[in-house]
Amino acid sequence: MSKDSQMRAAINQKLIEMGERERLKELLRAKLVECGWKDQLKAHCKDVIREKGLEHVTVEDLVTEVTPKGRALVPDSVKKELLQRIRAFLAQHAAL
Amino acid sequence: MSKDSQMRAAINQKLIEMGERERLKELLRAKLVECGWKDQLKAHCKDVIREKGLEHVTVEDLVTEVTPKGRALVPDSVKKELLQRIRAFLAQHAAL
Amino acid sequence: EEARLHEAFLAQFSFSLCTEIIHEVLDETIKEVTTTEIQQAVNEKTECVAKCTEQVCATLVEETLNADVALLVDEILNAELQRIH
Repeated sequence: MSKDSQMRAAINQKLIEMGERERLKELLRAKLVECGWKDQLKAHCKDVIREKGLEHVTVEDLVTEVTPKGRALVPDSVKKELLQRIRAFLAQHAAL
Repeated sequence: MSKDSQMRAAINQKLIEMGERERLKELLRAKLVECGWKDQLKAHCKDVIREKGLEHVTVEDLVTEVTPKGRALVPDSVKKELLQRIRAFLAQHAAL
Repeated sequence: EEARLHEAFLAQFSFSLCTEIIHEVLDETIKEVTTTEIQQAVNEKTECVAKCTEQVCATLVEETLNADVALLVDEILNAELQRIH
């Protein structure tokens, strides 16, 4: 294993052990609600169901249909905030 | 057209297409005779005629007078049976 | 040089972790939202069918009653008139 991948594995393990990975996910979930992303996604799902007709849509179809828009709708500010928080965590735990 | 009126139209169309609507009306008529509704209503008509005097009663008057009682006299069990039959028919035949 | 390399590694690691977490959370949330929305649409449709079936049934009863009451009234009035004359 290269030095980089060893380091990556060690940091990942630490993030999980310290519960930071889960906290980061929680933060993102909260931000997605707060910025209206979840409501937009719900509205988009309703549109697709209405357009295609409920009897022609499975959960898998709907996932495939809405995922590109879902990804595109995440605001850059949310991504930036998450990245900042990861950087801050790594900086604080410099020993990692 | 609203969602509800579209759905009602679809249900009615299915019932008419397959002749079920007429059969349901026939069933209802048979049930009304069987449960004594027709006899009770006849008696009520005669009472009204007797009260008002034949010379003072038109067909329209009498219809207006006895219809509310006619409605009230339909047993709930008969309405329920009819509803059950429509539900069963739709479950078997209609992709709504 | 080592410090610079470590810094570059951390920047790259942070970025890929950020992307990974975004994908994970989006995939989980999209799955949850789509499942809920489909279930909700199914429930709404079931309610709509039930309500409209009741309305169709009520209309059918009303139509039959109106026709039968009119017929009955007609019959009785004719019979009464014939009885008198």
